[in-house]
Amino acid sequence: MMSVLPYLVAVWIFLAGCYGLATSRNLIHAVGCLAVCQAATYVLLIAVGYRDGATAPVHSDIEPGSRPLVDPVVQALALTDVVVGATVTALLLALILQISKRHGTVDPDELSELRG
Amino acid sequence: MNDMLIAVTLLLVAATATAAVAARDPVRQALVLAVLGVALALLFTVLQAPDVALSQLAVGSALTPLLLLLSVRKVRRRGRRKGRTE
Amino acid sequence: MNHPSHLLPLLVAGPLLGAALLVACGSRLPRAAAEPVGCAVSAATAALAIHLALQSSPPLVEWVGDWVPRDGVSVGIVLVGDGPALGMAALASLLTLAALAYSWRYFDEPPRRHTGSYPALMLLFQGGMCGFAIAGDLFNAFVFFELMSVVAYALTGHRVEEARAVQGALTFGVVNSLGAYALLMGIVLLYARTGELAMTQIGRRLDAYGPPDALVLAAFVLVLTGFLVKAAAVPFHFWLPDAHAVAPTPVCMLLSGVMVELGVYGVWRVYGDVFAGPGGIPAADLHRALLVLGVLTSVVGAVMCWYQRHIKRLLAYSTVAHTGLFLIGVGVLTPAADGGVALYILGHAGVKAALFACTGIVLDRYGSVDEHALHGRGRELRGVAVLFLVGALGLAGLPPFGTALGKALTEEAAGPALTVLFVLVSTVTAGAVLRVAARVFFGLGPRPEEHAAYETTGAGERPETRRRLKRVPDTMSAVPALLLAASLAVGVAPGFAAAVEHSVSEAGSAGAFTSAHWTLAGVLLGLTSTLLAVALAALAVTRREGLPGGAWAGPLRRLQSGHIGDYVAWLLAGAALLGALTLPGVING
Amino acid sequence: MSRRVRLWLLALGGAGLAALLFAACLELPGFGGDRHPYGERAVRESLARRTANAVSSVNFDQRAFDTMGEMTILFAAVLGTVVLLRQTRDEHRAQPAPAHVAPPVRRYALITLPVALLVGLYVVAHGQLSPGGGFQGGVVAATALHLLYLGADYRALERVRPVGLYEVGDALGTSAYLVLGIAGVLAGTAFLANTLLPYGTFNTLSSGGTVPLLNAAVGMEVACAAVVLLARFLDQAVEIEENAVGTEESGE
Repeated sequence: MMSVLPYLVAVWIFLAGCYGLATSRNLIHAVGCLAVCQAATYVLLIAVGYRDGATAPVHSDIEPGSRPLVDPVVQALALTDVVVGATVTALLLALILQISKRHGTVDPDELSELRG
Repeated sequence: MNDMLIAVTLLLVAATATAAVAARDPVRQALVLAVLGVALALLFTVLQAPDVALSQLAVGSALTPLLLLLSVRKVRRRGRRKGRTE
Repeated sequence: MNHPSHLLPLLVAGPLLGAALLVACGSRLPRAAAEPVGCAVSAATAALAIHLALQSSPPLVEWVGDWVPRDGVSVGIVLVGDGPALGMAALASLLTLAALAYSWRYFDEPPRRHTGSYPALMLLFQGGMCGFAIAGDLFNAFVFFELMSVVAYALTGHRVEEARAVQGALTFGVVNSLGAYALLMGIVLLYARTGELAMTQIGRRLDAYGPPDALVLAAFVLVLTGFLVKAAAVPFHFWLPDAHAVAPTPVCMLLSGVMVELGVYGVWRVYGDVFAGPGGIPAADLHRALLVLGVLTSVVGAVMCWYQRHIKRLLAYSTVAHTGLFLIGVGVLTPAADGGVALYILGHAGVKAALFACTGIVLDRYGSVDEHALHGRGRELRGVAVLFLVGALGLAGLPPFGTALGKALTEEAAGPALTVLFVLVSTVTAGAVLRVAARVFFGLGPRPEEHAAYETTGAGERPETRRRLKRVPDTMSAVPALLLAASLAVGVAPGFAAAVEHSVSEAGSAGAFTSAHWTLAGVLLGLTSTLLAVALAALAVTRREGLPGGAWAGPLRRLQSGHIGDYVAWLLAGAALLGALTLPGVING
Repeated sequence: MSRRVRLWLLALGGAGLAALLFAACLELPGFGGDRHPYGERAVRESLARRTANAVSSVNFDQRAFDTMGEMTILFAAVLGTVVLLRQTRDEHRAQPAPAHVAPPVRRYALITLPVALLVGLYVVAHGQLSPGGGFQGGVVAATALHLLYLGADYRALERVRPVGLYEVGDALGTSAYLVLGIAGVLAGTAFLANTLLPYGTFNTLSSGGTVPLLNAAVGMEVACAAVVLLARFLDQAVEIEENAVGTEESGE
């Protein structure tokens, strides 16, 4: 069970975020759900790089080669991913502020300008 | 023991993420997202990823919820002004 | 003297540095200086891309940071400088240059103390597209995929005072971000299996692992979902008309001309490098998946295109339709078809960007892009009318446009049944554009009747220039003319088509060489679709009541609801569909 | 589409995708497994270049090109936010009334501020040695500055935070990173090649060749970027108001 649990948690978070995104009644809430979707990618990345009994890939207080290390590559990728997530959130929120000014609502059900 | 700890943190993350989706009010959601950020940071620490944990703590539990709250404030403030003039 | 491959990263770093410096000098730089700087940087990058493309046989390979592989493995990031990669980078750079030239002193209100922000965003967009084109590392491709997406959202919503613009930009942002996260999940799955990130390395490890299983299938579905969202394949396409119809015209030229095509390119690149081997997805399954999605995309795009009255939205749907054709071409999986698609993309980029540019002139002159409201008002714009008409004929595939050559080559590789589809789709989309030309610029036919339908009209759009144009600036009319000439050159320049075809087959895994040239059948097919398009447009223009078949297309139009929730649901359904289409080979394999 | 149809479609697509991903999870190598070929190579190379923090070595040396893209994304998003949240013609700035701050809050904020700022800078400076680096430290420092909003008021914050300067800092940080990369090409090796500087002594501040420099550039960029982002949103939330409510819908 433990050997797949982290992956399943990541899948669960992704799908839960998608559900929230599709059923959201408030665009700010939808962006929050998008952030949840992205949290799934962090969990998956870090879970893939984990190794039983290993320590963090930082040599400031351990002797190089003395202990097994977890994968530093996925951690670097996750760092990138975290920053990307924050920037996308900021940009989408900026757009939502303008939507609220121009349309007077942030409910996706009430936005009907673009269709057909 | 370590496995238990990982499993518990994982379930905590899953539960908080679900709660963040279920919280339909954006203010409450922002707060739950801040908790999710802390939970993720905890998970990453347990999984020996202190670098990611640190940035998740800074970005996920401080910056992102702050931006969300500021946006809610702007939208609500607008709504109130509009309500007054009508 | 540097080896040319060391110059590859400059295709990305150059525009990015230009953008950073423009922002750094932001408050001091007058507008008249910021825009030429932007043009110069993007032109220099275009020149570099072309220079490298000319040396790309055999393909260039660059390990950034000089992390050249030892014992066949490396810890660095690899960049690929083969013909298709550098061709896409050159196309992106040239179109950015065209868009910047077109928008010379264009927007009315550069944000206060941020005069350089618009050219800077365009340069960032260019850098992102170039980086994506030359990426040989899957995660690096994701990073630049995100860069070009993020810039594209900001550019789409640039006119923040327009209600539609900000809504379209948000839809674009949410759907594409979700697609990007799916792509990232797929990359992580591949990393977990193979422990590599360079595309060719992943492919090799997958082959060594054995026949494909559920993990490979899931990774394939997730990665393709990301790229197909960008390529706007049905049912991932809903964001495209909403975004392209509202983006500023110069941005539309880039979005429709090259960004969407980069999604198709991503599919081609990833399949060839990662999934083509025995450990990947069997060719028959990819063929089935891309064929089904491509046919759906081209038909839906063509039908929706025909029923639009918002001219920019009409052009956006025609991009959807043509992307479907590109996907079919890639799905045929032969070097000849790949070469045809490459030429088609080049020709299409010029024609489509020119059409958008002409529409932009109309918008800035009359403050509307509504086909009905503009009926006959464009008579005075003689030059623009000619350009628009020529663009429409190019879209139909009139020989000797590059579109016609590319289409003919793809048709020949795809077989007779698909040829019919190619002819029909180009007929309908070009027919719609010709109809617009006839009504707007020549005032032909009666004014169409208004009836309340489920649609977006093009009325109430604000001009993008400082004030309504009295006369058309030279830059704004020269750019579409040059773009059309370039599209023509793709078809007629001696040796160009053969060179493209050669570089594409050299880059593909097949390695078989074909020769590209005009055939009698290709010319006849091109003429047929052009004539049919003219006939269709004539038929539509002479009718007063609504367009034929409107009731039949109603349900299809209702799907395009503008609701983000709907689009997200479609995205998940599309991913599931993609999985179902690819499943048989994995079960049997 | 009606809500009901959408839910059905979502359930259908979600179920299909869930089944596919579930099957894929079962095929993934077990959690905590031993095989990480890329990771092991990365650790080896980071030691060879005397960078104690392998994650920083991957970020700023081995895969420094990714980091370049990442910081550009941040830069682009900040530029995009500045453009999107600009003050439009139908808006004006209202001076927010100085808010009353409870003395304990003020004291807490004013004491925490320098501490948090220092922590941020420390985290940036030790990026190649200990967990942390430009990104984490930059965000911490930028957020710390905003404790002023909590502790004093908005106008005090505005005085110590000339946004224009931070925008320039953002752009200069990005440029510095790019220039360091191009220096490699000019020196005749590859872009972003970490061969220009000596690698130094393992586990000291000046170890790792160009890693500390790139790290510092990123730290500067991220700190400035986060300040500008927060400033733009605060601006919208506190200062910018529309001129006449209810007229903008009428259009032209």
